[in-house]
Amino acid sequence: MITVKIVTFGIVRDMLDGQSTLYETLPADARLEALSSLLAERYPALRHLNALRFAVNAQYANKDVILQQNDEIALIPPVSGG
Amino acid sequence: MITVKIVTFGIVRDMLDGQSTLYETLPADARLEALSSLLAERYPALRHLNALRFAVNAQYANKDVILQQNDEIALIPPVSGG
Amino acid sequence: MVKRVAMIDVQLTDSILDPAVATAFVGGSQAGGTVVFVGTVRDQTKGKKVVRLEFEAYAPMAILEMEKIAKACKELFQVQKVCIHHRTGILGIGDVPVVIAVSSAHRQAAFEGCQYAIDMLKKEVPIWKKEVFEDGEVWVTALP
Amino acid sequence: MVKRVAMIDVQLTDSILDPAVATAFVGGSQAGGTVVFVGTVRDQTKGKKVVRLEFEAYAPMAILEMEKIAKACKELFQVQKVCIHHRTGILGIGDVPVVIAVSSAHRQAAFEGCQYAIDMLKKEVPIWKKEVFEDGEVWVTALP
Repeated sequence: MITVKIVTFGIVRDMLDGQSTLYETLPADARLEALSSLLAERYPALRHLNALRFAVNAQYANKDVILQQNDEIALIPPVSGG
Repeated sequence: MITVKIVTFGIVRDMLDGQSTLYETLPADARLEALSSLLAERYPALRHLNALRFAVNAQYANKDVILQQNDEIALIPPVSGG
Repeated sequence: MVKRVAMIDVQLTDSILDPAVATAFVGGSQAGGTVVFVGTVRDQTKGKKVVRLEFEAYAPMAILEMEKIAKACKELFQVQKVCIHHRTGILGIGDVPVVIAVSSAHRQAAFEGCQYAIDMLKKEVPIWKKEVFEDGEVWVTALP
Repeated sequence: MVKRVAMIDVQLTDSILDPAVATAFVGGSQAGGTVVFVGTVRDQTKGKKVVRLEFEAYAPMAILEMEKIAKACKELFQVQKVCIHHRTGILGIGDVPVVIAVSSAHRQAAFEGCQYAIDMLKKEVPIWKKEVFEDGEVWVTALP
């Protein structure tokens, strides 16, 4: 099993009841896809977003990436800087 | 007969031996074309310019405009502001 | 001895942004033209009066993404220096959340580079703004 | 009572230009984006070292033409305010001969308007520059 850190921002943090950091334990060969599904199931509000991207260790990541112990996963709702 | 004022700038002033202002007397119904030809004949260096435009009273003018007493004619070589 | 001059300046800060700082960074004796984009907090969105904006960022990634944009800008266009400054925190009407300055020998590249940088920033950099109105608030572009 | 706010500022001056002045003129609570073009005197032209530039203008007409450009800019693009400042006289390397600032609610119009204004200025406004080199001088673009 591995443990990953999840960080949230903006509306996603609101949807996760204000949690800006949480930890999740996953099977050793888990892909980002699995984490995504797990969160979508636990926090159905996430499905209302116009889009949701993920970053692994501060880089945008595809859902087929295999997660590693201590990875930092960011949930990125539509950005609106500028 | 009418008298018009001619003003020059940049390379045109150099081509007119440093004269920044000169006056020319023309027939009462003279067009800008006539003044242009007269100057081109008197100052052949003008023909070397990449382009030469004219302004009458601070507005770009076509050569068929009829000149009036006291008009201010500017000889405008290629501009290079900015 | 090789004199190295920084060609890229990226900053994420909660301090006031001064466009003159970004403009000065990219200027110099090789630059013929500098194009600067200054974003400003507007007093209304779709006719609704805005009280303030709150910007937050995923800071380490936002800085990486701004650096990527600045580097891509230099690769894609014939530009010399690129400066991207973004502010976070609470901003009032007329405050400046973003300044981008790009210099080049010839102006067309600076215009294209500056526009590219702000377009990409708005698409890729993990920064979010919440618009606060008199009767509520909304995370911009998050929901349909 | 009607409050009138100037939407156009055109200046031809022999004083130093400060981009911050132009930027401040066009800014405001309605502007979402401001695009500023700053021209700078380069240290070389086609590899030849420049010592200084000398700018001269047919002043009354240059001002009229800059005003025309500013007005056309407002008619052609969805921009709010337009500022065009041009300097005359002797300028050294790194000095600023021109600053154009354009603001709009949405940035695309400000980019297009600013680029239009500098393009038109370089085509239409009766201002001339002489490049002075170590071994001679030339009126720019006058001769083949």
